[in-house]
Amino acid sequence: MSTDLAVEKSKTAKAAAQQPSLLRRIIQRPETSIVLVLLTLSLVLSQSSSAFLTSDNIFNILRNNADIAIAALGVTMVILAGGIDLSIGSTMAFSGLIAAMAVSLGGTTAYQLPSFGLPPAIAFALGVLAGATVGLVNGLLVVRLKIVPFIATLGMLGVVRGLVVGLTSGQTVRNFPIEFVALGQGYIGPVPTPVIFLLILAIIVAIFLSYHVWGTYVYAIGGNETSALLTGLPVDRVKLLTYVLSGALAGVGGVLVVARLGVSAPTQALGYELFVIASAVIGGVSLSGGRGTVLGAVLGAILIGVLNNALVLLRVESYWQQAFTGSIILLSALIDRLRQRRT
Amino acid sequence: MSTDLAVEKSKTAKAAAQQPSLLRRIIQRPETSIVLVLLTLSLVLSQSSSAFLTSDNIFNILRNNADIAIAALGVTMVILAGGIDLSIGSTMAFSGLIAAMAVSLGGTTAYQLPSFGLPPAIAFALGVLAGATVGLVNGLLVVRLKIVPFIATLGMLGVVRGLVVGLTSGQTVRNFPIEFVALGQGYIGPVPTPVIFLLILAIIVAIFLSYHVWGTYVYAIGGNETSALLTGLPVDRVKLLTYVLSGALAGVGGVLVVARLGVSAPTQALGYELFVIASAVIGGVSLSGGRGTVLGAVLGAILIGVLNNALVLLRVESYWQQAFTGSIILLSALIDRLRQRRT
Amino acid sequence: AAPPPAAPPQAAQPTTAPATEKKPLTFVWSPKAVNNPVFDVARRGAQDKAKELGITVEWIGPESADAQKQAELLDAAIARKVDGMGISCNDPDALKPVIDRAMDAGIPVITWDSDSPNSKRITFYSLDNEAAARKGAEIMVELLKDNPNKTYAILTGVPGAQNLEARIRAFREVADPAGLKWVATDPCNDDIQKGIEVVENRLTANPDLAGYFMAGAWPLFGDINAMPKFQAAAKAGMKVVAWDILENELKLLKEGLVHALIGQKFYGWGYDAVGILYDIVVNKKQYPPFVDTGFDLVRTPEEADVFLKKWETGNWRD
Amino acid sequence: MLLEMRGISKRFGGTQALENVHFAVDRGEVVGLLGENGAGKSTLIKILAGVHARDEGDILMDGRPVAIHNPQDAQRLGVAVIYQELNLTPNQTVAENVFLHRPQRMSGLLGKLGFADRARRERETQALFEQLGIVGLDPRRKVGELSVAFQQLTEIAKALAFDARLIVMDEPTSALPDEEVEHLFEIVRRLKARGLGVVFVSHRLNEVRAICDRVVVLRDGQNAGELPIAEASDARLIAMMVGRPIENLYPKRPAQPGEVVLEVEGLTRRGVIEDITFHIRAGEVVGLAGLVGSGRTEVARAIFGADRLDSGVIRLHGRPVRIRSPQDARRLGIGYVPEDRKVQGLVLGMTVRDNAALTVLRQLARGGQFISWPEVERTAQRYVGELQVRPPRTDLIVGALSGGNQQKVVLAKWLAANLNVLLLDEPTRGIDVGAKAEIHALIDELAHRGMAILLISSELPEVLAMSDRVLVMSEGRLVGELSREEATQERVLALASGSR
Ligand SMILES: Nc1ncnc2c1ncn2[C@@H]1O[C@H](COP(=O)(O)OP(=O)(O)OP(=O)(O)O)[C@@H](O)[C@H]1O
Ligand SMILES: Nc1ncnc2c1ncn2[C@@H]1O[C@H](COP(=O)(O)OP(=O)(O)OP(=O)(O)O)[C@@H](O)[C@H]1O
Ligand SMILES: [Mg+2]
Ligand SMILES: [Mg+2]
Repeated sequence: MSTDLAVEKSKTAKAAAQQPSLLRRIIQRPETSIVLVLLTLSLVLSQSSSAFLTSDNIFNILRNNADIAIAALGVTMVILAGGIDLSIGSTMAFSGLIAAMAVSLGGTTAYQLPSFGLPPAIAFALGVLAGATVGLVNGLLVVRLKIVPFIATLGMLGVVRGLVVGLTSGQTVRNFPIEFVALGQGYIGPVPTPVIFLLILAIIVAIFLSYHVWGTYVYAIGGNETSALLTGLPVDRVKLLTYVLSGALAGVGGVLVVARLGVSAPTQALGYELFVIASAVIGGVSLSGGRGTVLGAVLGAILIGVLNNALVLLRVESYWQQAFTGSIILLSALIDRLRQRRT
Repeated sequence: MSTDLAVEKSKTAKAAAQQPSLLRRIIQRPETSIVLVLLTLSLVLSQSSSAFLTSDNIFNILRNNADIAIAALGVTMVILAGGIDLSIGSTMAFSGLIAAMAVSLGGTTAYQLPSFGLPPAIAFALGVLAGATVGLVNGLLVVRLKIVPFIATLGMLGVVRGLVVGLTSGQTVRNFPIEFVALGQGYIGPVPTPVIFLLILAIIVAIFLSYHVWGTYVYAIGGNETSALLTGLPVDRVKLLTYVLSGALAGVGGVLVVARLGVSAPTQALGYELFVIASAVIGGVSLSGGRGTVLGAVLGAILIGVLNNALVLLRVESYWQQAFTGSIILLSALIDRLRQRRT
Repeated sequence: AAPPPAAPPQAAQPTTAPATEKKPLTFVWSPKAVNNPVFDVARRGAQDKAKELGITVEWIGPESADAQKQAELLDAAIARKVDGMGISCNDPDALKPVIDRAMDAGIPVITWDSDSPNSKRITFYSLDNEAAARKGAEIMVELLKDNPNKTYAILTGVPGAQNLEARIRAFREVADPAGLKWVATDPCNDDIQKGIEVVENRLTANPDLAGYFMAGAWPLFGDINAMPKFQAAAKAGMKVVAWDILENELKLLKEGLVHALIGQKFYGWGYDAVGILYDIVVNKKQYPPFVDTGFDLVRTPEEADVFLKKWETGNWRD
Repeated sequence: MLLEMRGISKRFGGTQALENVHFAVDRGEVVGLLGENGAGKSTLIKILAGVHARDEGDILMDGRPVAIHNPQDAQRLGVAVIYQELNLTPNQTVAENVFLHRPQRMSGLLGKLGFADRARRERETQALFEQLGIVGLDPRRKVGELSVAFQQLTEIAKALAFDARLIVMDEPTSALPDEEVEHLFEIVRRLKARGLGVVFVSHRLNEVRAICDRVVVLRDGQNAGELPIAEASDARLIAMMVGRPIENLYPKRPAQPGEVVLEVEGLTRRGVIEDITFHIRAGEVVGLAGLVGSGRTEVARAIFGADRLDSGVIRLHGRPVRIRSPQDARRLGIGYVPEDRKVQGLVLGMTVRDNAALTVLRQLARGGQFISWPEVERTAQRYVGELQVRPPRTDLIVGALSGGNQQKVVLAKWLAANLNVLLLDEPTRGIDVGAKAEIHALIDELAHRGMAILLISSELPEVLAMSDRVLVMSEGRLVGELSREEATQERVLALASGSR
């Protein structure tokens, strides 16, 4: 279904004539551009550094960006339903903190936050629950109090980050049992655990969006909310759900970061909302709602990871790194424009 | 357009096509809510601290936030015309840097950036020009290359910040003639110079939006771009202009920051785009375009300044400041909802 | 530069012990950012001292390092007419007008950790960043003495941050002429997660790196297992010199994965510096414009244990 | 000839929207442009207006070829267009909208610098309204607060605000009540007398006959013929447009009403509708007539749960029900076809299949959760076939269909939902005669299957011909009920305009 949605209105009229060719259908997919950018970048990188195309490096990139990609899954749903979630970064930090306090064995310093030494699975669940709770509040602000999503989630960005800093007074939480840390640092075969998480969650979300009734509702609401309302769809509940899921997935990402880094710091994921949203948008998710796919969002997150990798492998001077990243974002947007013109 | 029409329809039923009453018109103004929030907050503050309602303190707040307010003027125009500008913070830093290098008398350390010792007025102009140039590039990316504004300006956020860091290799520029520093630190009568700048620019922009033909076009394009196109308005040129003006005004803000602080650092105004956009939106400027006023945006910026002041006057623990600010943003959004329900 | 005579009346009385009458003195202590754990140690130091002296210390700083915001918050504190301020300046020039305004308003100001030398502040309490970084570089040169491979990389936080730039500059001033080969300086935006990613990427690009200078401890905050490449390289002989003496770093040093730590006097930023300002306000003592705290150097497990003990007990007063 | 378009062709991707079309208008002539939905009328107009670029063909004015590349070019040549979709900015005032393309500048230097004179703009708008005979519309009002009819008048004034030589009206009457239509015709006649050329597009043949001098018919993007108005009988026009005769535009069979299905009592939404009481039986079509703004849409929305009620009871099959949202209504088997399909009825970016199945997705899903796409496809296919949506494909984006076909998709959506009650609000607005007949047949068929139908329409003949009973509203109240036999145009109008 999502394919059809993604294709632009004025361009599909010709489809009236006959089924478009396979090539055309590939070009029409919103993820095509980002795949192209990724492939080109990878080609350049593998030419200029033998270190790039090693499974080690690839998994390294994936592990380091799996959490952003997981958060991007959630925000993709929110954006598809016509909303936005700016509180992602704060939610990641908050969930991470809750899980960290739950699982921590207690520190060895005089400056100690409460720690409960709960089993990792429970800590994980609590972290995700904390994220989902933030999402629920976001959703209620938008759905019940009818605050525009940008402002509602901007406010929550502040409130939740403030909560994290306030609760910790700037302290870090650490000293976790290895079973917890393994969630972020472990491997299953050659594949890092966070990547496994990403894979499973991405498949679940993709199936949800394509095959679950509410997945179609998400696209319908993002496409035209008034219509969806007058069709008798449970608009408010679906929107609420997207925020809750976004919070929960940011929560998963946040807990995985803590597990991977072995520490929860109040600055964690500061400003990540921009990366996460950019991942989705670069991956072809339309900010006005109703159009885009999970695959695109994940690829968008991977592109950002590859870029960070490239900065180092290509020896971009540190001072110029941001300019480089910015340029690639613009470049991929340009390529997307060219693709759209082709069709 | 049609969405709004449909929504509005059910609310204003029975309305004959005549002017509503004065009270109603005041309540309907988008700035009413923020005025209410500001007044309430000021009342609370003046009750709990005698330090608040002193002209000294008020002017301090204004001086410290005049640059954000000036940048908000520009982004308001972009948003009114249906766009967004995420590159504000970077543009402020870039303009500030250009002006600083132009005016600086040369550093005192061994690590020195070029400095030209140009007259302050010329340095000021160069800084603003630099901002306008960034705006021009933003505009061209949006208008010519048809990249969605969010991505185009996000890319430029990176590119321009990268340029600042790259050009300076992370160093600061300082040592300015006092005539330049006076632009940011001086007073005219009891009023700090940046506040004078803000006042003049706000009036100009307000007049432009209300009385200039292109101001009307800005609202028309943001309200319904298709209609504006069909009506034969110079849509692309107007949109381009809003980005250029946004860049130029961010430039003014950026130069004033440098003059006020007496230093141009590569980290200046990092992340300020969120504050600037939030100022506008809190002040009643609709992110979907076509609705809002300059007055609202300026009041939004002032609200953020009063909040920072309140943190200290009310002895809010610094660790909780962000939570506090976030809550007030949510609160003012809520009040805005209530106002809208009244009408 | 004697403080102006605006000191509150009770301060004039010859009491050094808690001022019992009326309103106690209120100092404002301002870190560069409140989201940074090292400043929390300073805060505890300040509060410990405040309790001893029977005064109030308010901790007012921007959420994250931002000179403009810091200046704004301090302006509000001036409006409240507090009795003294101690500031860790995000930028020397940006804070200068505020400091001058405070002094002009009769509020004595000292700086700590990070100075504003051209302002009217009374004194500056800190280590000498550049001297410490130079010492770090000397240690690195020494560590790589017998290694024919002299490549090293630098990790920094936000490019352009004053103190970091100073450390990097000073380090390279010593290291490069001594024959070490600089490879790259990578920024991590003060972000632990990004720091880990950057270090791993760097070691992918330069697997045979001989030395690493970390101008801040970001990636070392985390679990070392989050950086398999770093861990492997350190075990294979890569030498690491890093800033700060945080608990985690000390443990890494004991494990032999980190080889030298440069310690700042976090606790003293609060404890000692509040004492200095109290002396100035109440006891009318004179201080020189710069009070050097010196810095701690940790190179051996034994030295590390000393500092781990301090973290454990919270007792930094030797 | 004032305007001549020769050999115009236009392709959109795979659709040949226009092929070698000729079209001409003389001074002082009103030309009707007719054709089925999707015949290419709007496309031809947009080419003339500079919105679309033509692939082939020439445009001549006064016998000379002209270049029209954008809307400004067209305006410079004196072509004014009232588009099919309203083109106004809701947050600006009426005056600002009317003079958007020709801002009233201040005099002197300020004017040269581009400053507009708001007072003058409002004055001139008022003057224009007086000239056009538009009353009761304050130029300072925000357009978004106006009723659709006033918006349409604003749109008309906007097109007439500059000195045009040729005025093109693409379905200007579809949102206008009868008295306003008559009013518009007066304006057109005046323009004609001044020597302007007028192009008039409408699906209402009686209007075409009332105002046009000549009729040009398009079919499938080609010229299907043209007639002087004297020879343009309904039958001939329909035959030209549709390519086959339509025996009966209003195929209504006598009803055998069953038990009462829907009953509403005392529905009140303060300031909008008041004390509305009526019922509909199974198999009955109840017409709801009234002037624009009389509150008909509000009644339907209230029943459907789209707006909150202040008081009133709704009973289904005799049992009181609480309907607090469209969701509740749908669950109870009530469907609503809204008056604006693009904004309220469809998700334009989704496929025909998705739109058609939206109401029943859950029923078609395994375990009510997971969609079986083949099942959805079968359902969509069925209704696309039954309603003769053209092209008969389910994988097209709805936004690419012509208006009539879009309307059929809205109907398909509700047919799939298996309803007891169907509320139809202007179900044939902007729909060609062929499709209209099909939709009428469908309404009749649904009634015969036992559905209770409320039919709101501003086209009185439609209400009269299709309803078993007619309710008349005026100013938010029900002011009369007429049986099929009693219901005549005169009696309904008399009730609607308040003179009992
Ligand atoms: N867009 C609008 N803005 C404000 N009021 C409106 C609008 N549209 C209609 N109204 C008002 O709402 C009331 C009911 O309008 P409604 O559209 O329900 O009437 P209707 O009889 O259904 O007419 P229509 O033929 O337009 O469907 C009227 O008083 C009318 O003036
Ligand atoms: N922008 C567009 N992109 C693709 N196809 C289009 C576009 N505009 C129109 N078409 C197609 O061109 C054909 C002619 O459409 P047009 O709008 O001119 O019909 P119309 O005669 O005005 O119909 P209606 O009576 O429904 O308004 C249709 O098949 C339509 O789907
Ligand atoms: Mg048309
Ligand atoms: Mg209606």
